[in-house]
Amino acid sequence: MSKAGQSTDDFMECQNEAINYYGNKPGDKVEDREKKQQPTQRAGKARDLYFSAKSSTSMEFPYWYTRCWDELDGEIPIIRRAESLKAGFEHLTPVIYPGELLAMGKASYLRSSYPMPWLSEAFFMASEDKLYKEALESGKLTADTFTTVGKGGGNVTKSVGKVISIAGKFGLRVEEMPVMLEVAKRWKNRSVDDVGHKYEQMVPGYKEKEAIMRSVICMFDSGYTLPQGREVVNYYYPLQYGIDGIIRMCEEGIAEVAGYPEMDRLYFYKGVVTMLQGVKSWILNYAEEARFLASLEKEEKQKAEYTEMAERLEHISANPPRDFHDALQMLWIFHVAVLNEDAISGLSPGRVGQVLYPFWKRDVDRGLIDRAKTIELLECMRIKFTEIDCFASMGVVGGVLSGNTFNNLCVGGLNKDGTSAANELEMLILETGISCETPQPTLSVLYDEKAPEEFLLKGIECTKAGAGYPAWVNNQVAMEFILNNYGHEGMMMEEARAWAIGGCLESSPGSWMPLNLDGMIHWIPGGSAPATSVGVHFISLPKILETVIFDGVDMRTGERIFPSHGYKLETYEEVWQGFRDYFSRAVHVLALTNNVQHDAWRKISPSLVNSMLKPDCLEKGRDLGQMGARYNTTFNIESCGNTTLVNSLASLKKNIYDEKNYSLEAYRKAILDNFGYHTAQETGSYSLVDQKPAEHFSEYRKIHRQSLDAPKFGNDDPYVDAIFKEWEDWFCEMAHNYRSLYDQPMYACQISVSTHGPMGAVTLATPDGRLSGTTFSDGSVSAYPGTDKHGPYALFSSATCWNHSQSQNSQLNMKIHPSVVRGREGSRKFLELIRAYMRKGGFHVQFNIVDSRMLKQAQADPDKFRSLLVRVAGFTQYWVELGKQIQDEVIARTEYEEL
Amino acid sequence: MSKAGQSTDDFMECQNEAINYYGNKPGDKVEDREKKQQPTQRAGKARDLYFSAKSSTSMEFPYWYTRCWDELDGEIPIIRRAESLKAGFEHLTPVIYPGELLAMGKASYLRSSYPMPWLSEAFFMASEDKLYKEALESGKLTADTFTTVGKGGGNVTKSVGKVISIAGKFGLRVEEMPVMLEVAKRWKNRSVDDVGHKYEQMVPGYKEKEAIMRSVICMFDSGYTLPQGREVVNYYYPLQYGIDGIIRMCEEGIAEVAGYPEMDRLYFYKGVVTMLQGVKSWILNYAEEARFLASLEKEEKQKAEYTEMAERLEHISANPPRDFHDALQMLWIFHVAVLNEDAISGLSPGRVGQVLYPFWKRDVDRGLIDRAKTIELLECMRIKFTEIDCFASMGVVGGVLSGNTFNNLCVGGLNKDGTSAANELEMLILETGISCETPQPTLSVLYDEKAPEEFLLKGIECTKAGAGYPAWVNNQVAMEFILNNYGHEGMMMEEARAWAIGGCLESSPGSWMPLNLDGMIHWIPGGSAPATSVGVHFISLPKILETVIFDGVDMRTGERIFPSHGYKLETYEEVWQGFRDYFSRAVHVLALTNNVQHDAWRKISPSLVNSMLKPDCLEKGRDLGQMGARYNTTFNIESCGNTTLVNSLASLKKNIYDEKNYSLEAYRKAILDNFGYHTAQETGSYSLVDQKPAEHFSEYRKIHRQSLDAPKFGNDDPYVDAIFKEWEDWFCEMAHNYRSLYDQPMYACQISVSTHGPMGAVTLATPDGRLSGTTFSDGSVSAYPGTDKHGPYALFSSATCWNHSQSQNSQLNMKIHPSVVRGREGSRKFLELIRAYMRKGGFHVQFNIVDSRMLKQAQADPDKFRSLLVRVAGFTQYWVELGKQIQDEVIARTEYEEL
Amino acid sequence: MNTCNDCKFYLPVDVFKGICKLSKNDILPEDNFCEKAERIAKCKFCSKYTAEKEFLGKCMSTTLAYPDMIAAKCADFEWISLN
Amino acid sequence: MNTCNDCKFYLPVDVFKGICKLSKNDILPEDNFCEKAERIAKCKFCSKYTAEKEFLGKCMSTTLAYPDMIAAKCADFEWISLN
Repeated sequence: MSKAGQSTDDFMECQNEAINYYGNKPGDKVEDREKKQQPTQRAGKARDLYFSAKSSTSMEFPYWYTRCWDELDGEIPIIRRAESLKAGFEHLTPVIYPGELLAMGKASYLRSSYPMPWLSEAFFMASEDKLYKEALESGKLTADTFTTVGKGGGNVTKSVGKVISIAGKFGLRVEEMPVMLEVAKRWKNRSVDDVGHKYEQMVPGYKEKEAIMRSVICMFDSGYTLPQGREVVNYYYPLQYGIDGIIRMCEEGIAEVAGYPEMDRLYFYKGVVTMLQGVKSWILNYAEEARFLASLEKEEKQKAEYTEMAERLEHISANPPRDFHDALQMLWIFHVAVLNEDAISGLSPGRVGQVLYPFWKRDVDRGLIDRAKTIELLECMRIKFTEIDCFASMGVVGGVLSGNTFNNLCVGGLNKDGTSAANELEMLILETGISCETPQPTLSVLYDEKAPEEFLLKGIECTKAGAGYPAWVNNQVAMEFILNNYGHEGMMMEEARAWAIGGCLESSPGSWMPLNLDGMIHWIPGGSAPATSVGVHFISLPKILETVIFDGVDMRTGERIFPSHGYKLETYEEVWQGFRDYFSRAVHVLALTNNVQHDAWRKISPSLVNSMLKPDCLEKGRDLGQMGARYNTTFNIESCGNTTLVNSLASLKKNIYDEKNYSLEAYRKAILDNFGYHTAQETGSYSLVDQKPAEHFSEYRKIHRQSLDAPKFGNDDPYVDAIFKEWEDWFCEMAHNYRSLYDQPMYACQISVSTHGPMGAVTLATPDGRLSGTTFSDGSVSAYPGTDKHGPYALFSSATCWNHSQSQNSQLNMKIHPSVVRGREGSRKFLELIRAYMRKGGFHVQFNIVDSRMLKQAQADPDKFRSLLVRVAGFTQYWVELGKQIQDEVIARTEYEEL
Repeated sequence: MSKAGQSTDDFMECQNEAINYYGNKPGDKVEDREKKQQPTQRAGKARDLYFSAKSSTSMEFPYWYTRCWDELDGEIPIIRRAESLKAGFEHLTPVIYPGELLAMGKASYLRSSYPMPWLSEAFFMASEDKLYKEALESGKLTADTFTTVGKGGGNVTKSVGKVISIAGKFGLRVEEMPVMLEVAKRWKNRSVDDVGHKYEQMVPGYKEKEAIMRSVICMFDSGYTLPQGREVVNYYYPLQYGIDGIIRMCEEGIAEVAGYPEMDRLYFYKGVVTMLQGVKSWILNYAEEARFLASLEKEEKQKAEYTEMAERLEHISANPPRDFHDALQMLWIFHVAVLNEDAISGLSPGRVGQVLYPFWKRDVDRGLIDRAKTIELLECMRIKFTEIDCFASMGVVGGVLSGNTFNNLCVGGLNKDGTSAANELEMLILETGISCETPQPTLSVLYDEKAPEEFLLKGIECTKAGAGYPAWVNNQVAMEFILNNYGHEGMMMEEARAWAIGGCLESSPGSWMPLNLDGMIHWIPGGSAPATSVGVHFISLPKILETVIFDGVDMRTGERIFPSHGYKLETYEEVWQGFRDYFSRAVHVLALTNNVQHDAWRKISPSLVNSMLKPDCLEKGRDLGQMGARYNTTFNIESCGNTTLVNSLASLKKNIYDEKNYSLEAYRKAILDNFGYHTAQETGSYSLVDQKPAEHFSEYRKIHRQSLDAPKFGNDDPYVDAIFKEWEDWFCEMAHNYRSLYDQPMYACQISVSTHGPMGAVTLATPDGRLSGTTFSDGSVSAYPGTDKHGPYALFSSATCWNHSQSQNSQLNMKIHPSVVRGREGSRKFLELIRAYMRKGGFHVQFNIVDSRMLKQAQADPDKFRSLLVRVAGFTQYWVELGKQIQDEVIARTEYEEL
Repeated sequence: MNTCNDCKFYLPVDVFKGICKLSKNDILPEDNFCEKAERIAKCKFCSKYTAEKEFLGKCMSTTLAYPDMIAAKCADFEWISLN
Repeated sequence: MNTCNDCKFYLPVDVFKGICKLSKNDILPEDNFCEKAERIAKCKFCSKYTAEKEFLGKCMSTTLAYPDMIAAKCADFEWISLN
């Protein structure tokens, strides 16, 4: 058992060390969350139906899109695109589910999605054989297994019966599999992916980019994966003008621009008209279905509901909404319409409570709606948003998004005139976030000192309910970022107030739109830029440091990634310089290649629905890919593993250069030998506490211990916090040196989403003592699990050692034991905690109010926890639909048992 | 015989009146031109072969272009275009004819051309049945008829044997007819014509445009007919860098721009590389054929010539030229390469004698070339340019161009430093214009006071030879126009000197390019803008006046063209205002619709060859459709029938408003009744002297007489000249109010080319006494035939009553009897005549030195006059290849028998 | 024999199961037609569809199509004659 | 029977006539092969060409082609076996 003189005791001690350092040790008693409310009967039934429904993908839309596309070779590209979208929309078979008050969805299942091979078809081509094989074999499995809700939740984790599993998530009827492959084939050499790939190869240094991607220094390409999203929708035009009103605007535009310079405006306007004709047909097909259901219905109340739905849809297929219910239905239709035009994550409805407030207040004043009805509608809205699925490229859906779609709804913030924007409807939105827990729309409080206490306490109540939302976001810090970033495009203070979170945590600019109701102007906020998080996606900072230490080589694979940096690394400054060199090299080539991809995207697959919605596309006659939006400084550079990087730098500085405890060579060896531990891959677990020493662990015991003992971020320790600040100041500044496709400076974005799992998986041990294959620190200013030993306020001090308004965001995830915030006093204490962080200039903090032991139970027995929600890194997701790496990491996070 | 009291005498008298007023009455003795020289034996044989060759069209290029295009749906458009061009070039079968010193041509016949259905396929689609029927019937005709040279010269006027006649001009082998139709079909809805047509319909007032075209107020659309041409080629880059050098420049460009904003530069560079690869293959295929011919050849000298040709082609397929012969071959290759990328007329080689001078002078200095060899090469060049055929849309080739291709070569003008640019090589160019008379390249002397007398007299000698060239063009007036027109784009005086004529008579801007030979810089001129004559083509001024008189209705067809102008026409000012209103309306809608068509052109069929050649496309990384050229103010508005308009206005003013001889109603009646004459259509002749009075002619005799007696332009009569000047000042100014696709102001262009024939054909009698269906006045400042009764100097005074530099051009055609300029004294007198006009500010004058009786003979007996050349309106053409309308008009022109 | 997913009263919940619009019962797409079932317009019921291989065919001889696509909104749909 | 325009020594002047590269005589495309004539690569002599109707066929089963196109520069040309 023991080898090379190691005793079992040593082994156990070492194991305990790991546990102590690596995250959370559960206490004794499993404690549930405090607040439990139930949704209305209608929403409850709908949610039950949702729980029973599997992610289902279908070919209707892509078939018609492709069929039309093929017929229109030679057409002006944006018109070809518009006609294809129209063909897709008008052929979608309508499906209306029992009890729905809000109709319509992406396609013809409850949790519907479909592939968009015009973005990328490579996956299907590569999987052709596999899919045929599975189609053959799936039928042999017993069909009854499909009803089992379990690991994977609504995901179709394997092929069974007449259903093929795609990427372990989406179910496709076997009848549609051959046509899916045929349609995919037609996009070969024509998809955004293929065309972009052809030309990105012309960027000097392209081979280095390939190596960067293979080594997972960068997680994924930007241009064809999720070209839209991470932005805030703007619902103003349909709410104000209705579809026919917008068509009229476009027809006037056509008459104004036809034959004049900047002729592309002509095609844009014509394209919008064409697309809207498709959307109209789609709505009217649903209206027809509602009338059909009414004709079948015996039960009077239900019959009336179907009839009312049909009338509503018929009305808003042409006209602006008449009331709150109309407005909510209209908002939902256009939200889905945007989602149907592209692979999108993070399409945020934004400050919906403020957008809809004028409609709602007027209904209240007219006695047309009461609190109960409002709650019911808002709960229905939650279900609808939760039904959204995103069929993006595979690695993206799993590895980055964890299946989440990030439809962030913000409450709070300020009005155009600088007064608090929090309103009664937003209180009800928070209320239904509690009564009807679902992942979507996730909620964010735009925290401003001007917000009423009552409103903030409602937010606390909701956070305490444990679904992971609302996140708390600093309104003033974000406004400062927005003003800085968009000032050169004309952003002023007043308009900065219209900002909101787009997607997970991306600060996105907004505009105030003059909603005219009965002659009275209400200034409503709405998104005013395209996707604010495209460009250079997720760069693994610890992996870059690894290549610095090994002079450009990925030691996991032995492949050279960068040319030798030429430093002997004899000083800490050389390490830091080497890091900056490699990081800059990576950003340089990734920025260029992603620009090429985005150019392919805007040419092949330009946005029509979202462009139509965003000011000032209709005014300018330009789509989002032609800078039609009011603000266009929207390309960012995303980091992953900030804290792991900084802790590693601190350890190197301390142990090698300051105290000279070890040589760099010793560290190289320790890293290659994983400090004498088995790798996470070997142990089969990514849990930080589950790592196992190998037999020769004692050889590295001291260096590992001293690495773990080196100063760690999150403890208000100036030694490491100074390193953190130096990194942030440099990163946020250097990002501006890179230019987007639209010739705008890029900016830093610091959220990990789920990438710290897979990126950690391919990264060797790090000098901070983290072991090979385990996840990185989450978020961007979260402490590494278990290393923040001085309580939340010390963590806050560390996290705010730099100015967060330099960056699009920062991300702090905290796990709090339910007992700590229990009761009214707990709530006040909780609010004070958040206030303290905000006042220090923290940008964002979010919480899991959960007992880690419950998560452990849920991991062991997923069937019983189908509805358990947790917060990951900017999003809430069903526990059972998370990958194991991320589950392990959430369990391991430091759990605060006092504040 | 007589009716309504008209006697036969009256009839005869009236007939004589018409003859007196309408043009030229031939004298007694047919007199030939003075100078007759013979070409070298080589060129003579080549010209004989040319005379025997019929216009032949083939499908090789369009087949491969289309095949490649179809394979590349989804590719970036300009790359798709480049690949298709490449496929076309590399599959052209090489044909080398006996005795050629300069190889290569458009396609695989001597007089080769091919359809470009990507521009417009509608003609083929519409003619499908007819073509099949002719294919069936052609075989029944005896095959020997095809050898008959006659009416039509090299035109294939009817289907015979295995040859189908297309549009009475082009012969196509029956074997290629089905594939021509199949290929054409594939362009339906994808051609520039179809796509442009789809979107031009969105211009408000489009229906008015349709009516304008149906009434032939405008002759033809701009965007898909001849999208390029009327411009000066720039041969600098291949001469300086060679093909491989340009490829290297593009590859450097790619590395510089890939991934950066303005990404379209990437595709442009890549497209140029691709296109050049096709051009290289095309050249090397010819080299291979030359080697093949050498291998077959027994005769040593000829064998050596083939081998030398092969070596030359192999060399310049990669490298810059080594000597004058190389340079001339290179120039020719790129000239043809441009012609092969688009439907083009008027692609002018420009100041070739100055471009090639450094190469030639170096060869002379090195003793590598002598006068005889130079003459031989320049004559070969003339044959090559004459072989060019243009397969454009049918109405264009016949009705506008008379089959001409307008490859204008300019001599004279100024150097970069303001000294005279006339050189010895240009003397030889003029010399070979005499010794080897061919329509192409037509010659223009850029007349400047600084030009040496010897040079000008060589020009006179050439003009006297009677081939109609050189035209005489005012260098200073043109420079003034160029400076005015391009000043806002940075044109300075020095660069204005680099201008030349593009096409028939279109002043086009140039640039000075630094040709480095053996370390010495020679500043050579070259074209520096895209097509300078696109936009609003040929507006029939007399037809517009007709609609003014009839309040918006085309009385020939009864169709309303414009809404009522609302004037009672009680004053002359109202007539003039009504004219300006309708003219402006027409220009407005035509400018817009043509802009739409050009947008389709630049999207579907962007220029690669010509773009590569034009500065600063390679520097900017943009093609001509993206304003890659240094100058882009190139859209014009073209008039037709200026003098007919002005004479008509003068007659109305005099007879109705000043002297009140007649009411407007009386004129309306006279016009509708054609002053009591049969129409030209009825008489079957468009000759002005052949019109026949109808039986009721006496009813209109007086009004017709007074119309004919009204003041006529060309006699230095202030009454009518003031009207002319008012029209010109207004037209040249109003043109600037319209904007091109590229957001640049438009300008006036005043050349009739051949449009005064067909436009006259659909215009009723005009108030000046011109009869229905007869041609208008030619050029723009020519007198109406027979009406200039006070000699050439009076004509010059009238013609220069306005400032010609306000307009891109003016055009004065004169016919001079050979006897008048005979001998050295005649030459001096002739030069003085031209000088007088230039000094008055006349922009252009050109001459037919011909006895009209010879033209009459030639009309009757075309076989004997296969080689007879005449000047029409800015171009020289074989008499036998002209349409009858134009032949009649040239015969009728006033023939000066003294100066 | 037609199955529930060929029926105009079939409301799909996901790829595995659906609801009968008439009975409101949970049903499977593979269940056989009941007596009230009516065919929904699908390519395989269209006279312009020709089958080529399993789950693939042509629409109007030229265009890719597949038998189980619902064609209720297809302008060219035409019921095959019953036989 | 092949005619002169199927010959590698045929130089077309126009659609009606040509010159023999060997004899330098004027010839007609319809003249029959002489004893020195050799076929030039044309689609109709290519194994990848299939005729469909008069003057039209397919290249490699899928692509429009026509029998009399000279294929000397076609990368895919392959002589039909003589028979």
